[in-house]
Amino acid sequence: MPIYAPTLPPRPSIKPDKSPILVMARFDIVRIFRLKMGRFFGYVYFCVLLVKLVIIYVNYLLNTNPQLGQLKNFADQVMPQPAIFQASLLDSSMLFFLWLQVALVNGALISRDTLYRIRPLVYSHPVSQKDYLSSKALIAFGIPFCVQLPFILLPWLISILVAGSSGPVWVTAPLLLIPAAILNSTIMGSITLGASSLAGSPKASLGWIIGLLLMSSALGGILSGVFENFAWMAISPIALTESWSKILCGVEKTAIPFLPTAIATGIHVCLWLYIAKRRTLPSEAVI
Amino acid sequence: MRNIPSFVETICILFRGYLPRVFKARGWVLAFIIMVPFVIVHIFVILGVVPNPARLALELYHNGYASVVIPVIALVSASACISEDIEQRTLPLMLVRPAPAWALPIGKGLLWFSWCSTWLLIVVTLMQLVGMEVTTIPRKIIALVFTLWAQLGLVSLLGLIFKRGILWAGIVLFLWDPLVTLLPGTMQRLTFSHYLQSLAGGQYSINNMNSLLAQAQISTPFWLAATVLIAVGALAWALCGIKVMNMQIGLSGRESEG
Amino acid sequence: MSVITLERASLRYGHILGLSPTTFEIKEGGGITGLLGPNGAGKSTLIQMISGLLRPSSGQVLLFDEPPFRNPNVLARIGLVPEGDRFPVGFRADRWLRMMGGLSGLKGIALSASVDSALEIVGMTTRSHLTFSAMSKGMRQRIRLAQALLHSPDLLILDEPFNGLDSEARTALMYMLRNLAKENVRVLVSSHILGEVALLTDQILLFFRGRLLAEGSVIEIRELMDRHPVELRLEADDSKAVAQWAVDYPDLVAIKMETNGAVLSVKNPRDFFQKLQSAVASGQLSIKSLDPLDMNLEAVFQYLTEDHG
Amino acid sequence: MISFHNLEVRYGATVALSGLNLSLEEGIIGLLGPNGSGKSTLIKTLMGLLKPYRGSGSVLGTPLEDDASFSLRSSIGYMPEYDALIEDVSAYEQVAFWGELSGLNREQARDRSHEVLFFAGIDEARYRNVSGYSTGMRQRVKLAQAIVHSPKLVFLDEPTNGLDPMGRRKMLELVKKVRDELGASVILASHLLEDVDRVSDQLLILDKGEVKAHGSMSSLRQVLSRCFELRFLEPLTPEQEARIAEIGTLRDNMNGMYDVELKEADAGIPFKWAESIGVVLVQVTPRHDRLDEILIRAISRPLN
Repeated sequence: MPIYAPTLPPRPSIKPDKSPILVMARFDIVRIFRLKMGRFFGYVYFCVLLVKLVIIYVNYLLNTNPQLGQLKNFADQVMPQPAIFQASLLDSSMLFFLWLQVALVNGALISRDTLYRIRPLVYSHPVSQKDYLSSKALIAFGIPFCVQLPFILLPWLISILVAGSSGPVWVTAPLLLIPAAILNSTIMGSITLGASSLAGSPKASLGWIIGLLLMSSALGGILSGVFENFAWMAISPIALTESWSKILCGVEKTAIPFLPTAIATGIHVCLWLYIAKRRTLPSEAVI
Repeated sequence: MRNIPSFVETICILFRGYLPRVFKARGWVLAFIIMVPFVIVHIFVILGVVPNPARLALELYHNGYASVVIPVIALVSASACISEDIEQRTLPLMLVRPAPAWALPIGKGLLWFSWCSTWLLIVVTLMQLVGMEVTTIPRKIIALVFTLWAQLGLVSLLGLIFKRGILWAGIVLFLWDPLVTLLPGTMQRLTFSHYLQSLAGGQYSINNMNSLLAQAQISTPFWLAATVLIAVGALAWALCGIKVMNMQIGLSGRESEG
Repeated sequence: MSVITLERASLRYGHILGLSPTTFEIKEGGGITGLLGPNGAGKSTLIQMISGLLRPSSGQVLLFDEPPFRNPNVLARIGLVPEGDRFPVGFRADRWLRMMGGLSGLKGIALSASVDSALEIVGMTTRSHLTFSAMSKGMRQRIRLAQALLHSPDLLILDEPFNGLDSEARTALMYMLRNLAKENVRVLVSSHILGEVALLTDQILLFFRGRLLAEGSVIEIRELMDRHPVELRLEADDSKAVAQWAVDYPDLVAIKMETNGAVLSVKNPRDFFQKLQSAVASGQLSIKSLDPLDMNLEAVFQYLTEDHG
Repeated sequence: MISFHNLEVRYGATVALSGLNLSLEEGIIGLLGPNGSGKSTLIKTLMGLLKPYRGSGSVLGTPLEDDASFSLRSSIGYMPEYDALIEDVSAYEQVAFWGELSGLNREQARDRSHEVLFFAGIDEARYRNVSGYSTGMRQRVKLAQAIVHSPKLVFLDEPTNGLDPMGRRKMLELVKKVRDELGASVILASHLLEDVDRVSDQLLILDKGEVKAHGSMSSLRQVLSRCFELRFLEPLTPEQEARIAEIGTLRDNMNGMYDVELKEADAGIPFKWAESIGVVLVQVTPRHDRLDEILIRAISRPLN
């Protein structure tokens, strides 16, 4: 009849069966989902999405109901051009909230670890810098992408369900808009990661991101005003995200042409990812 | 008996003590924020690509400096003032010294105010290079500097009273103040923009979007507007002093409740 | 006149108790007083009240017979080293010290001289031109110390000054504090590390759960705790002889034999030590060592907190 | 367990550790040294975060030079000096997370998180967010995360920092248990010599990036046969203090604890002397080498 005193468990066999990237990403996601902020954004997105769906349905009614024929003529005048309409599925109001959300959520990803000084501990586990950054990037890129997805797919599905291939949303719209969403989330993700690594706390990183966006927009505004050429707005990441869906949907006269958009996107992504990399080196980790 | 520094002495000590700080990163960021819009515009003027420089200079002044740069530097420099000491938990170290505690906020505030004012002075003076009319320049400098004085005081006070004071101040300066174009006559007197424009003798910047709702601009006499801005600033700093004087601020940094 | 007087001074943070009404007095003159107690015992509340950062909720705190809250006359005479690694970012240490000295009313030559001497005391003369962020934790702690010494205060308050210092710096600091105490400065030290406090202080104030539990020197306090008999280890070649001698002592509570000695539990230790000394001196008893196991600060601390916890 | 051969580590051009030659046995190793002596560089090197510039070394049989040192980290536990806790997550969840990151699978990590938290003495509080924890509890959580994957080597950096006396005693007991029950070696870096003295089996003293001494505690202690520590019931007057010279030389006086080198190694002498001048002795103990003295000898410079 032994007495089982509480002791430490025996040493387990350690066989890493999972990449640390997934472990860290899941841990961060769980924390993010606990934030009360999420509910607010959920409501906002729901409302914006609902408005868009209602517009599509009304559009369909206008097309099919003969009693509304006169209204239809009027609506045809008011309703935007098809390509612009497709692009507006990812429009600026929705992107504004998305920017706000990534500034809040992604901004905290690295800066929270800096604040609580978690990174030395992370690197004391079998985790390389690549793993660490990848796990953060997975979330930083994934969240904006996942939010944009329903804005593309739901109107498209509704449109197909109610009107078949002749609905207001092109059948091929997702093929154009999903790449736009990917590009948008890459821009958002890399900028927020870079700013987050510069800041010492989540609050400061929110400041960094907002400041960065404001300053670059102001700079872009001044430059485009001076040159009377709107392409200078490509300096502003917000303008970039607004631009991609238009370019890919083939809107004829986009504010910023393709080339400046592509170049500015490339520069932004490289610059901010490089900053994030420099600021999270393992050799600087243990104090 | 030990020597106890007076109010003025304390301000001088703080001014001298923190002086090297303005030559560090934050000081240069402020100078940068102030200089950059001008420098960019100036480059284009030199390149000769600007059709109407005189209009551009006014636009730069009103849309650039009056409505964006001043609030931004007020927010940035206010977070370098007394709230920095609270955040770094070094305020208790100053409060256990005999120097009058109510001189602490303004002592530090004056330093950052002077630093930013110097740069504003330089930049507005230089604006004649991009076509600003020389005779209006003194008015325009006074308008910016006095507004900064009042805004800096207000931001510091809010930062001292509220936990997220700087955020509230941001809301006041960036959401409330631009509404000036939409406000009826007397309500316009509750914004900084109104006094700034009264001093500078200019128009509110009107956003295209809001132009439908725009109200007629009223104006306040120059000397009255100047007095109001100085008084608002002075009152804010005085309230900051009173707050610090009575604040039960423990070693943990934040004000201890109770 | 006394340095510190507390008269039923208490402090609450909202509803939460910081310090129960406490009364004690520290008389004028130099010396080192230790503040002891576990976390949350009320030590730092006391320090904040004494240094004039917080007003007592009720009762009175007097320093040099005046309340300290924002009172320049009192504040000019005290120096505070708060706990924690706090420092102004972006400052050069010597410039910061000059500013702090200025805030204490020093000017001109007197200021430079006091900055230099404070830096010398903490051994940072050659490294004072560094910025705080370029310094190690220990160096910053030394600068915080220098900051408190600038205006040669009559009362020096140190909250956990040894945290973050290496053993070299600890020893240097203790040496320095003892010198200050000799120069008529009253030093108030709070610390977790009992061994150091025991070596340093001539008087301790023991706090527990927001209450002042005991005041005095270790031996005095230990003698007051008659619930716990004093345990002594006597080492001797002939442990039987020790036992035979000890059983005759009327206040002997227990005896435990060991291979080369015995552990005795006795009441009324004052009397016992006298008897033991006479016995050894007269050759009646031969021992190799006498070790009071629980007459140290650690034991006193443990007994007190257990009895009242 | 750990051996270095002529190891040199640099940060850019500055030499942080030079010419390290040593081998350490299993057990609790006290790591001592002033600030800036290279302790944290050593820990970084042992974890494979810094590569040796020259020389070689091995930890737990894994050489430091090659990439194997990466997987080595799953058999090492690290408890940082400062508060490295994820504030908005419960203790249980974060310990499980660290376990998973060390290569445990999810279920294992969760079970072991409970077990090590019991071991560390965090009971119901484990489901609460760490932000409300006291310093003592925080240190325990930090210890728990360092041992959740049953490492073979645990670095504890100032584990008793900020703890009150009771907390320190309990923490040191836990450290001993880590050695005894887990069978792990412990490297204990601390500025508190008392703590190192109480639990360590071996010592490693670093100064200016060099090893000044290493070996078992007993081999480093010197025997001081004629020195005794004396304490008296009442504080001595200066005249009485002066008369200590009659029985030997006074080496030190630490606040009433007199360190005296007697003329003969006989404990009876002080008793006779005390009786003759009318003071009462409370303590007469043979003095043994204290850890701070070992440290001073090793880094061979005076502390004051």
